[in-house]
Amino acid sequence: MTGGDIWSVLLVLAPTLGALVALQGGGWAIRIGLALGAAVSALGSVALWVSVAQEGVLRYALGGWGAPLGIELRIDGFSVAMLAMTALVGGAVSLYSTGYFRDLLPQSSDEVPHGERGARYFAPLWLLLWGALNGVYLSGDLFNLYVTLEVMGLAAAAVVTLAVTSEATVAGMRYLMVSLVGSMLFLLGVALLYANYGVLALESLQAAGPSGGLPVLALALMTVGLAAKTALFPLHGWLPSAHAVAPAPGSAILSALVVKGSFYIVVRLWVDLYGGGSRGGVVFLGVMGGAAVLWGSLMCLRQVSLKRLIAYSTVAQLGYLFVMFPLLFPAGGVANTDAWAGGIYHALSHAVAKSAMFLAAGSMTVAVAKDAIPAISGTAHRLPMSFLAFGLGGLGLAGIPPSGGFIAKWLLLRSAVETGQWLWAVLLAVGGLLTVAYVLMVLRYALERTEPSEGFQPVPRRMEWAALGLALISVLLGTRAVEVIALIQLGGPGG
Amino acid sequence: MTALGLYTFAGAGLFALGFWAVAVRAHLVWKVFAINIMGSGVFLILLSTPARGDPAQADPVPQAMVLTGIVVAVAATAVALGMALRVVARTGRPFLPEEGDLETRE
Amino acid sequence: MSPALVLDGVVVGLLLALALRLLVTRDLFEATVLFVAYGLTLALAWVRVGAPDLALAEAALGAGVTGALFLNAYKRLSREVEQPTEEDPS
Amino acid sequence: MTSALLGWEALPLAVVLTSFVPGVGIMFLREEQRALRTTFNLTGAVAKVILVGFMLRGVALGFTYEWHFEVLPGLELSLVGDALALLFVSLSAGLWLVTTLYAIGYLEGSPNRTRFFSFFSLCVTATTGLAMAGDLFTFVLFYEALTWTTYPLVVHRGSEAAIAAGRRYLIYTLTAGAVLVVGAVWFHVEVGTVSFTAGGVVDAAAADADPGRYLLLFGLLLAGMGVKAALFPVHGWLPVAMAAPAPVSALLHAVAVVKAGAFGVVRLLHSLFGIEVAGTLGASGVVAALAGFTIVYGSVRALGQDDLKRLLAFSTVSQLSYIALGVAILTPMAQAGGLVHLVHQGIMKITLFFCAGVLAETLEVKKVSEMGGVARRMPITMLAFSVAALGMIGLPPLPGFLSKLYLGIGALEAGAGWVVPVLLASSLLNAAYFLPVIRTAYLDDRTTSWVDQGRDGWLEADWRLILPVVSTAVFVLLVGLLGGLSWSPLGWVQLIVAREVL
Repeated sequence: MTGGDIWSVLLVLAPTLGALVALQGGGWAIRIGLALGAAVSALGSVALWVSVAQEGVLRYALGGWGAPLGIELRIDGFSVAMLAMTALVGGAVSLYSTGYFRDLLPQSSDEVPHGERGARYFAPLWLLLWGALNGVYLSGDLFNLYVTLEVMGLAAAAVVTLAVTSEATVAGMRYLMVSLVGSMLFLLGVALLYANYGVLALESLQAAGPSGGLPVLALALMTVGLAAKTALFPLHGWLPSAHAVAPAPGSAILSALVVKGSFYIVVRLWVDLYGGGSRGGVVFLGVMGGAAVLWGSLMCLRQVSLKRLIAYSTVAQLGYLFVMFPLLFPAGGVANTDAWAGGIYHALSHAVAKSAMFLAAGSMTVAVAKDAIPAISGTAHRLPMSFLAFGLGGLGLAGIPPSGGFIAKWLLLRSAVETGQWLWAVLLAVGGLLTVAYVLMVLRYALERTEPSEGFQPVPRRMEWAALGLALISVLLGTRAVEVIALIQLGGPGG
Repeated sequence: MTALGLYTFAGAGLFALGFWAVAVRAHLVWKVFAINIMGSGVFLILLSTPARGDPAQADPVPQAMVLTGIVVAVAATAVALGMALRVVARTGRPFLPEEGDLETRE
Repeated sequence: MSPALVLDGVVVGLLLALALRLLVTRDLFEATVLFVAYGLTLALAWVRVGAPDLALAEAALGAGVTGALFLNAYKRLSREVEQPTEEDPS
Repeated sequence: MTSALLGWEALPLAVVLTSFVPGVGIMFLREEQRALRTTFNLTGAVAKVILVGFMLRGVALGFTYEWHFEVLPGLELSLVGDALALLFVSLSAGLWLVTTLYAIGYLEGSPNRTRFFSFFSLCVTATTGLAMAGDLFTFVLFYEALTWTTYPLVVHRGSEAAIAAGRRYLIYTLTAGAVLVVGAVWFHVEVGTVSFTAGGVVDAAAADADPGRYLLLFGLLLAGMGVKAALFPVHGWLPVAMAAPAPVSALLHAVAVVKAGAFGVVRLLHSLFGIEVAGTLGASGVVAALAGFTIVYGSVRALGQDDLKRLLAFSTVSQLSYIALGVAILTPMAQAGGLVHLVHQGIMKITLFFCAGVLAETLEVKKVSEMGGVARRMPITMLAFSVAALGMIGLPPLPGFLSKLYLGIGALEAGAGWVVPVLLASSLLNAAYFLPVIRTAYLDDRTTSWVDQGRDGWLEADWRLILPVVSTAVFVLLVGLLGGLSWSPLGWVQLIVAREVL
């Protein structure tokens, strides 16, 4: 016993407790709450990383009740990777948010559409969300997943509406509706599985090897529900508005972390529970993912608003995650470990790169009080750190070496070649070029010689550092691929 | 047909009814009603299909789940109605505008 | 057909009828009342499927608290907007 | 044999870092910190030359310097300093030093110099990394990095033409990059290794069994490399890219980008497929035919050009293909001729671009038709220009002659007699487009009014522009005259051919 069970409980409790502290209001309460959540998440992920590396997959039954009555935790390398990613991005976002809401907005709350409300409620909501996210990654049974997923969805929708504009209210409401209906579909699937097998623990269900009419119907229902929450094409309609209107740290959380929460469950279902389901199923997921890559990228090229462009890029990048499925389960073959490593690596590196971009874009749009893409050319001179962060994040997203995105692209391509699925290889190559195109559409303003725009508002240094730190990590993520891949292969398919 | 089977089918019917309503009713409050109905449909299915052990004996697992589910549903309803009222306060109407009506403005 | 089954049939029929009526009506107050009635019927159903503890929770939370939430929404809405008679926004 | 001394393995990494560190460091400098920036630049450039000198000596003695870092399970970032790598590294290191000096003089007083020198150094970092790549994976990494670091240089001026050139450059090179990545991944899966090994790693029997498949694989990789090597029909970005400032054109055309492609083709034939397998597949025939066509095509296109830099750009398209042609012909003589042209073309072409830059900067003369009488105003520059141009044409004993001689003899040995007329035609065309330029400069009267920026003391222009011009021109002479020595590029290339091909 390495204390992994204690850390697991703390990973959910500490952010929630932090939320309560932060709810007391005032700068210090918020800082203490955020620090508590960030510190415990960071330490907890490291502790679990060590435990998993030493002991393999961890299983804990809380309250001493074992399955199926008690709360069952199951932690493998994939869980730890997601926890660590959440801790990393979450820590940076927390730091950033203290500058964004406390120092910046109260002075300008008339012009900027999230003033006191955001300052007061962002931290508690985000910490609640953080606890729920950690809960998702630790859960070992389906019902637990449902509860944490629902809490996550409610908090996330509330984060969108922290802005008081009509756009934000409407986008948040639309997101909430999609999220709630998605949860209901998921819960129906859970009920059907329970009706069939009488168990909820993921491992027991996996052992039962679900197949046949009802369990497949359950899988379909759950997948549709989760795909809506993950904004998989064509259920992505709610995402661009929701992610674009949220306050910058909120956008970063939503795009980098929240959609990954529901994606994580999709992976657990398709990879662990159903062992790939049917070939037709994984190809269908892949086709939707491929459509998302193309459609999302093309929409990016048409955007004039910086934040909407980044949001559409999330739609495109999430597509790659679903392209993983047909590569992971080739026709008649065994699970392809390269596809697994590449897909999960993409999820991780997208989270880091995308949050860096949203945070940097937040600094820039606040600094010039404009969100149009050309307006940032003035900020390249005034906020060089933020611009650098945005650029590096963009390059990380586009998959230039040695970023994590490059490693992911390489692995996914290799799995496509290994399994002879050439169409996917072409898609990956074309998608990569489209990504470069829309990243450059923004970056070329760095090379334009424009005068700094009027009405420039300075930005607290810690905001710039938070974004730049994430951007640097995203670009250097590829240099530590051996360790990260070793982690995500722990307990993964074929590993 | 057993009594329990009857409730299972009723649960499925309620879920379908709710799903249909959430899709066709544009009024936000009715969407929240519909989601509640969907939830109760799932609860009915959970409680009326004793998959474990003796069918005559009450199964504590789904009961625990449904209890949790009811609490979650109340919380979700509170949040959703609160947000629906904010939509009304901002736009003056209890509907979601078509995508693109509001957002594409610069 | 046993009397018990008849009772179950009535409960189920009532549930479906109430749900349908409350989902199609255009009157928010009527829908709210129907929702409380639906919650109470649901509590009855919980008793019938062998979960009497849940019946209490359902009556208190499902019918009571949720009903109150909807009633509050009704009050706020009737104050802020005209009672919507025409539904379709587009 | 690997290096015996502890720590020497990291020498290739150190060579890469000598330009990477200044590149990143300069990025954080302010525009007006001129002295510090120049110190960074020159320290890095000199350090690189010294380190490369060490490696040259070691490799001549039989050492190989290797440095590895595991990136993915089974895939390494590997930098190897062997004879072939050093051929390219020495060229880049030497020319980087003179080009840095030249660029400092050329860009005097123009805006955004911090950004320029930062990416300039990073560009050379990518080039040296690529030159020393020990496997295809590392090569691809630096190949992509090269694209990204040269783009800001191409669009440096920020003018319409520069932005358009940058866009075209990116469309070509990024597409090529994507194709190359797919090809590299396929190669890895198909062959099981991506390591650059003398004689190739492709199994001859496997290639024999499924030649179509391997030819397609070869084609993908060639397409990826060929864009940067400006092989017809994917050369279109190069003539447009001369919208960049002269030092960039010089480096772009003579060293970094185009040589990266040509060097890639060399690696593809030498170290991946092996010239024998490539020969049996017919792949080298494809390369030879494409290269032969490009040689003539580029020269023909250069004929009518009035814009001096554009003329030089088409000349590059043509001359580059000598390298691909040489390595695609399977005799040691031809191999040597192709490889040595990597260096020969580099120093000759950089001299020409330097001269064009001096004319543009000092007199604002950019067109051939405006060059009447410039030789009287700028005798040193035009003398250097003439030396390099005559070298290109292939006048004995200048470097171009040596390249062509070896290529021709090698081709005859291989029974590829068609190469000789191609070489002759190319030489005639070279003469046809270079000699009029020289004639105009020396014999014609001054027809247009120059905007003379004035002299630098007794020199005809800023010494930082003239010194690089003179030194590269002297290099051209020396390389030609001393071709028989073992330390000359030609001698070194014969060492490579002896070690790697035979």
